[in-house]
Amino acid sequence: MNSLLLIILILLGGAILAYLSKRISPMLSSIVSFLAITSAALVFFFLANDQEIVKISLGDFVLEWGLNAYSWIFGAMVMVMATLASLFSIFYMKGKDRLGYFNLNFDLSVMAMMGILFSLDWVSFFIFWEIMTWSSFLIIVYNGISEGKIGIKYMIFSAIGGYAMLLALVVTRSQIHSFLITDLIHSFAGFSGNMQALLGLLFLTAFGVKSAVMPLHVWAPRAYADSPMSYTAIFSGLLSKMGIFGFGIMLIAVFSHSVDGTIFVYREVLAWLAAITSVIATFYAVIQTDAKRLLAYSSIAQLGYIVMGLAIGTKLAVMAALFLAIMHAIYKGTLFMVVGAVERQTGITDMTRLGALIRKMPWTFFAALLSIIALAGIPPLGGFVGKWMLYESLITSDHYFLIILAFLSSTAAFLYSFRFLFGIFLGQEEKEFENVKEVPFTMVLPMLIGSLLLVVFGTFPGLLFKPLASAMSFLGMGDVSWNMSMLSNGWGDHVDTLDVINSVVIIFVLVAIFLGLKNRKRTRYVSTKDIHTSGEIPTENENLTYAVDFYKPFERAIAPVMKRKMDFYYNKFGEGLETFFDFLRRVYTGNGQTYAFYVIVFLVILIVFSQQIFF
Amino acid sequence: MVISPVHYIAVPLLAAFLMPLLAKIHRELTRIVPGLVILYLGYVSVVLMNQVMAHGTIVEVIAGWNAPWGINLVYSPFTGFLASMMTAMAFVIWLYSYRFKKVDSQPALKYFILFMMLVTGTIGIVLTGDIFNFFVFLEITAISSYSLTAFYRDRDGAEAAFKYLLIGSFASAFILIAILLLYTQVGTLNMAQIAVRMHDVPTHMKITILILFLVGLGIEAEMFPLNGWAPDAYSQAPSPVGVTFAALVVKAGVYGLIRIIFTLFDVHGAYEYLIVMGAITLVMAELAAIRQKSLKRMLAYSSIGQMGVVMIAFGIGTNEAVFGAIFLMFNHAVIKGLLFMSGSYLVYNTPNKEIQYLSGYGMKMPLISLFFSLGALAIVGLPPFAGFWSKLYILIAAADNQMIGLIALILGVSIVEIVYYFRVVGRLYFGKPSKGSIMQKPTYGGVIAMSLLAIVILVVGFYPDVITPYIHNAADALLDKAQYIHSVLPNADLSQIQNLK
Amino acid sequence: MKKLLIILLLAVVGYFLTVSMSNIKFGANRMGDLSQPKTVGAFYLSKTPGELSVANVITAIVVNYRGFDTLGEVSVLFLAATGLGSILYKKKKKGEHIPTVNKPSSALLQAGSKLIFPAILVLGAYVFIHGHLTPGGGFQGGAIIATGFLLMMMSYKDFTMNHSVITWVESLAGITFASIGLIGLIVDHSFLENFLPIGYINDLISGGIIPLIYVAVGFKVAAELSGVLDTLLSIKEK
Amino acid sequence: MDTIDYYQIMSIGVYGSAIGLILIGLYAVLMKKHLTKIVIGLSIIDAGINLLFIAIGYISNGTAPIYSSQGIDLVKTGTPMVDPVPQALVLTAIVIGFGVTAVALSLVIRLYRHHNTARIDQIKSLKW
Repeated sequence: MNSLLLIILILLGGAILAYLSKRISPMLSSIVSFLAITSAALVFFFLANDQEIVKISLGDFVLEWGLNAYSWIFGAMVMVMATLASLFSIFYMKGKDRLGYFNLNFDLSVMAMMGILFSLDWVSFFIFWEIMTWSSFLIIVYNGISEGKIGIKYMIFSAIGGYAMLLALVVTRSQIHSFLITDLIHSFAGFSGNMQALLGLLFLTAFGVKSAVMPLHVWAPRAYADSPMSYTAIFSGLLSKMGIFGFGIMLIAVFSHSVDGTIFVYREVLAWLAAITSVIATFYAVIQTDAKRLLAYSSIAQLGYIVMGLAIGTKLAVMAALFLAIMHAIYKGTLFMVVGAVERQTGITDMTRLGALIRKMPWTFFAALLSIIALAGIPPLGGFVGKWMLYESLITSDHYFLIILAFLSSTAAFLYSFRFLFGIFLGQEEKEFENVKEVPFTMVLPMLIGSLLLVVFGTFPGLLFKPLASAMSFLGMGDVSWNMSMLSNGWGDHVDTLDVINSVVIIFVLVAIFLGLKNRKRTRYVSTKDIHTSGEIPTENENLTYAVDFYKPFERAIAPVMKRKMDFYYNKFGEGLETFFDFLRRVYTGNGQTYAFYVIVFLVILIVFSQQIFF
Repeated sequence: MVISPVHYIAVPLLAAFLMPLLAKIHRELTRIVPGLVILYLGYVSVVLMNQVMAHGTIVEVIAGWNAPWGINLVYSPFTGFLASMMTAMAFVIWLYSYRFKKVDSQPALKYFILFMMLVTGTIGIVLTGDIFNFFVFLEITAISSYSLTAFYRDRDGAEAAFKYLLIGSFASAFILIAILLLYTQVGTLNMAQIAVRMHDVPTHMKITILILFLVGLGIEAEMFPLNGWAPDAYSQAPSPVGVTFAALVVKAGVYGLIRIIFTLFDVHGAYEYLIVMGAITLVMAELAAIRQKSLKRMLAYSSIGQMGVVMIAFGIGTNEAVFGAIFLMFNHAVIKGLLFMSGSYLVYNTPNKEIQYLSGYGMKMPLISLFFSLGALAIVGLPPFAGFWSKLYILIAAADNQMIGLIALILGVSIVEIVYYFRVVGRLYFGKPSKGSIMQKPTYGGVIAMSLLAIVILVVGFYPDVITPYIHNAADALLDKAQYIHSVLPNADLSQIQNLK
Repeated sequence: MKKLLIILLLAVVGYFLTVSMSNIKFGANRMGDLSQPKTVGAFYLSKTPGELSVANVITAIVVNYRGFDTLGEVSVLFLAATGLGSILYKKKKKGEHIPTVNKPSSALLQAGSKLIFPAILVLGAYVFIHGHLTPGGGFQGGAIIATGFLLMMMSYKDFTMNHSVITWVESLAGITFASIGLIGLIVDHSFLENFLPIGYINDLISGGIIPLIYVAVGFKVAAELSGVLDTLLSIKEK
Repeated sequence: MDTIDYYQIMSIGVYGSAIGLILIGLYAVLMKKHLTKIVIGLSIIDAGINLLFIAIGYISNGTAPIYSSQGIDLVKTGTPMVDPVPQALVLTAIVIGFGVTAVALSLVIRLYRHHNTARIDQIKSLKW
C-alpha cells in the first residue's frame, strides 16, 4: 500500500478509533491517538519516499498526493512534534471531559497537516486546509472559555483566509484549467499583471491568516492560550507552519517566476508587516501576566521573523526562515508543554501567582530553560543560528530598517523570556503550591526530547542544513552548499555558524564561571515581605512579589503603541456590521400584508423595467 | 403491473384516500401506511432511475392521449433525479415523524395524509409535463403546506400559515394569469409544445407572461422580496414539516422557476435576472439569519440563502454551473434536513426556541449535538463534507465565466454563514448547561433518520462519485432543451430550438 | 399616503393587464381548423364525439383528456377537508353535539327545507349522473347536494351529519377514482385510460369510464363540501 | 360594422370587469385590515381570473361545446363551438379556489381565537 495514503488513513482511522474507544475508557482514547500518530510517524520516516504518487479521482477532480524535499522537512517536523504532543497529551488530558471529542479533532488536525504537505494539487490542499481549520476550531471551543467568542473570531479569520484561497484557486483554474500546484508555478509568469496581483494578494492573505501576520493576527493570542496546552503545542508550533509552508510555495516558488513589479511590492510590504508584527507582538508578550498568553504573543512574534525571512527571499533569508520555523516548532511546542505541565500541577498559569517551581518540577524547568534559551536566540541552542542567519540576510539584502525592528523585537524578547522563567520557576515560593509534584514521566519525556532536539540542532545545525538545502533547491532557489557548520553560496551568503557559536559559547561559559564563583555562598532565602516598601507597610493580602508589575517601566514606555489594539477596530467593525444587518432585516416586518405589498411592488418593478431587465 | 412514473402520483393518492378507512381498522396503520407507500416509491425510483440512466427519458402518457393532447409525465434524468431525491427525503422525514410527538390518533391521521399529499404534490410538480397540471400540483403542495404549517395549536402556526396562504394565493393567481395568457398565445398546455411554439409568440407577450411566471414562482422559490412568509412557516411548522419545506417544497419551487426559464422561454435576460435576484436573496437572507435569536428561524433564513446560491448557479447557466446547482439542491435537502431535525430536538424545550439557551447541550445531548455540528460544518461548505463539492463546482463555473465579483460575494456571505452556524456549535460545546433544561430524548425513528442523513453527508463528502453521474445526466438533461422536446414530441420541428447556453 | 401608493401600484398592474389583454381579441377563434387540429381545443372538439362518444366535451376534457388534473382537483378538495379538520381539530366529548345555528329557525323554513331537501339531492344526483351529456357534472352535482345539507344545517339546530358516513363516502369515492385510473394502467398501459366500451353518443351509458368517474367525483365532492360546511359551522366561540 | 362594435364593447365589458375584479381583490388584500376581508379579496381575485378564463375561450357567435342533438345541428350549420379547454380549466381553478378559501377561513378562525383580534396589523408575533 502506498505509504502516503497509509499515513492519512492511519491518522483518520486513529481519529475515529479514538472517538469510539472513549466509550471503553477515556485514557484508552488518548493512547489510541498517540499510537496512531506514532505509527504514522514511523511510516513517514521509514516508508515514505518521494517516488510515491497517490492519485484519487473524486468528482471531476483528480487529487494528487506526493512527497518532495520541501514538504518532507515540514512533514518530519509535524510528525515528531505531533508524536511528542500526543504523548504529552495522555496524562495532561487525563480526567477531562469529552476526551473522545478532543482526540478525534487532535488526530484530524494532524492528518490535515500531513494532507496539506502531501497535496500536489490545490483541491486537496484546500480540503485538508479546511479540515485543519474546523478541527482546530472545535478544539479551541473545547475549553469553553469566553463564551466561544474567540472560536468565532478564529473561524472568521480562517474563513477569510480559506475563502481567499478558494477564490484564488478557482480563478487559477479558470486561467490554466489545472489545479496542480506545479502548473501554477510554471504558468504564473504568463498571467496578466492584474491576475498576478490578484492571485498574489489572495494567496498571501490565505497564508497570512494562519501564520498570524498583522493585521490578520488578532485571533491568535486567545486561540493559542485558550486551547488545551497539549494541543496548543501543535497549534502554535505546527498549524501556523502550514501558513509558512504555503508562503514558501507562493513567495519563493511561484513569485520567483514573475518579473512583475507588484510582486516585489508584495514582498516588501509583507516583510514590513511581518517585522511590525514581531515587534508589536513582542511588546504584548512582555506585558502579559499569563504564561499562556505570553507564549502565544511570543509565537506571533516568532512567526513574524519567519515570514520576514521568506518575504526577503534571498537564499540565506529563506534558509534562515525555514531553520527558524523548525526551531520554533520545537521550542514553542516544548514551552507550551511546559506551561501545560505547570497548569496541570498547579491549576493556574498566572505568572504573578506562580513561583519557585524549580524545586518542585526540576525536569520541567530544565526543558523550559533550554527552550527559552533557544527562543531568545542565545547560543548554543537552535534559535541562535536561525536568528544569526536572518540578521545576516537582512543586512546583505540591504533591509536596514527591518534589521532595526528585528533587533528591537529580539531584544525585547529577552524581557519576556526572563519573565517566563522567573515568574514560574524562580522567585518566592507560594504556600498554595507546597505540595506540587513533578509531572509524570510521559509528560516529562516529550519535553526533554524537545529540549534535546534543540541542543542537537543548535550545536550541529548542519544536520538540518542538508534537508533544508534540498528543500530550497526544490523551491527553485538553486543549490545551497553547506557542511556541518558552514552555509555558503556563490553570492557570498556565507555563514560559518560553528565559529560564531564557539566564540559565543566560550564567552558564556567564562561569564557563567565568573558569576558562579562570585556568587557562591551568597545565596540567602527571603520571605515575601522582604522587599523595599518605602516606608509603607504592606498588608497581608497585598501581592508584592516581583512578578507583579514586572516590567512596569517598560509598559509605560510602550504604552502609546499599545493604546489601541487591532482587535478593537475589528470588534467595532463587526458590531457596526451587525447593527446594519439588524436594520436590514427589518424588511421582514411580520405583517403579512406588507409582504403582499412587497410582491406587488416587485411585480410593478418588473413590469416597469421589463425592457431593461429582459432584453 | 409495469413500474411507471405515474405510480409516484397514483399510489400515494390511493393510499391517502384509503387511510381514513384504514384508521378505522387500526390506528397504527395511519402511521405505517405512508412509510410503506414512500418505501414503494423508493423502489419505483430505483427501477426508473436505472431505466433512465440506461435508455434516456421516459414519457408517461396519461389517459392514452399522446402529447401534446393529453397530460404526460416526463421522467428525464433531471426530473427523475429530483423525484428520487424527494422520495428519499420523504422517507427519512417519515421515519423522523413516525413518533415525533404524541398526538391523538385523529390528528395523526390528518398529519400523515397531509404529509403524503405534500410529498405527492412536490413530486408531481417536478414530473409533470403539462403547465396546468403543474399548477394543480402546486396547489396541492400549497394547501397541504398551509394546513401543516398551522398543525400545532400551541404555536403561532396559524399566523405563519395565514401569511403563507396570503402570499401563496398571489403566487397561484399570477401563475394562473400567466397560464391563461400563454394558452391564448400557443393554444396548448403541453410544456414541450409551448417551448416549440414560444418562438412565434410576440416578444412583449412573452415578457408579460414571463414576468407573471417569475413573480409567481419566485414566491414558491423563496426569492427576495417575495419570501416574507418563508421564515415564519419554517419556524412554526412541526419540525418534520419544516424539513419537508426545505427538502422538498422549495426545491419544487426552484424547479418550476428553472423549468420555465430553461425550457419554456428563450429569453436571455432571464438568466441575468436569476443571478441578480439570487444574489440579492442570498445576501438578504444570510444577513437576516445572523441576528436571529430563534434557532429554527435562523435555519429558515439560511435555507433561503442557499436557494439564492442555487438560483445564482442556475443563472450562470453553463453545464458546470447547472451541475453545481443541482448538486447543491441535493446537498441542501440532505444537510438542511439534518440541521432541522437535530436543531428541533436541541430547542425542543427551550423558551421560544432560542439559541442562547443551548449552552452546554453538547454534553447533555451528545449525539444530537454531533449531528447538528456535522450539518453546520457541511452546510457552510467545509470539506470533506457534502456541501463542499457543490460549492466548489459552482465557484469554478462562476470563475470560468469571469464572475470574480460574484464569487467574492458568495464567499463573503459564506463567512457570515460561518459566524452564525459556529456560534451555535461553539455554544453547544462550551460552558455550563443552564439549570432546569429538560432534554428531549429523540425517538428511535428520529435517530435513524438523522443517522441516515449524516451517513449520506459523509459518504458524498468523501466520495462524491456515488452521486455525480446522476447529477451529470440531470444537468445535461436540463440544458438539452431539444432533447426534452424530442422525447415528448418525437415529430416536433426542432429547427427553431436552440439551447441558450 | 399608503392608499395613494397602492392605488398607483394597482394602476400600473391594471394597465399592464389591460395592455396584455388588448392583444387577445375577444371572441376571436384561436383554435384554428378542427379537421387538422393544431390547438388542444380544436383537437378535443374534433375527437370527442368519435373517440369517446361523450356529448359534453368539457366533461370529456375534465374526466378523460385532463383527468389527471381532476384527480388532483379531487385531492385538493380532500386536502381542504382534511386540512380544515386538522386546523380546527377539537377533541369532542362523546355524544356531544354542537348546534349549527344558535336559534332554531322558523317552522316555515324548517318545513320548506324538509320538503325540498330530497329534491335537491335528486337534482344533484341528476346533474352528476348526466355530466357527460348535459352541462354540469360531478363537481356541480356535488356542490348542489352540499347546498341541500347546508340548508338542513341552517334550518335544524340539531341536524347532525354522520361523520363516519362522510368518511366512508369520500374515501370510497376517491378510491374508486384512483382505482379506475390504475385499472386503466394495468389493462391498457396508461393511467386513466378508457378501458370500457364507449357506446353511442348521447346515450346515458356511453363514454366508458367517464360517467363512472364523474359519479364518484360527485359523491366525493358532495361528501367533502358537506364535511367542510359541517366543520366550519360547528365552530363556536370559546 | 355593427358586430365589430358589439364585440369591442363586449371585450371592454368582459375584460374590463375581469381585470376590475382582480384589481378590487388586490386592493382589498393590500388595504383592508380585517382578515376576513382579505380572504374575500383573495376570492375576488380568483373570480376575476376565472372570468378572464371564460372570456378568452369565447368565440363570436359560438355555442356551448356539447354534442347534444341540438349541438350537432348547430355545428352542421356552421356555428362554431367555443373553446372547451378554458372552461375545463376554470372548473379546476374554482375548486382550488374553494379549497384555499376554506383553509383560509379556518385559519382566520384560529387566529381570531388566538389573538382575540382579526386585524392583520396586530397579528405579528413572528417578525424579523
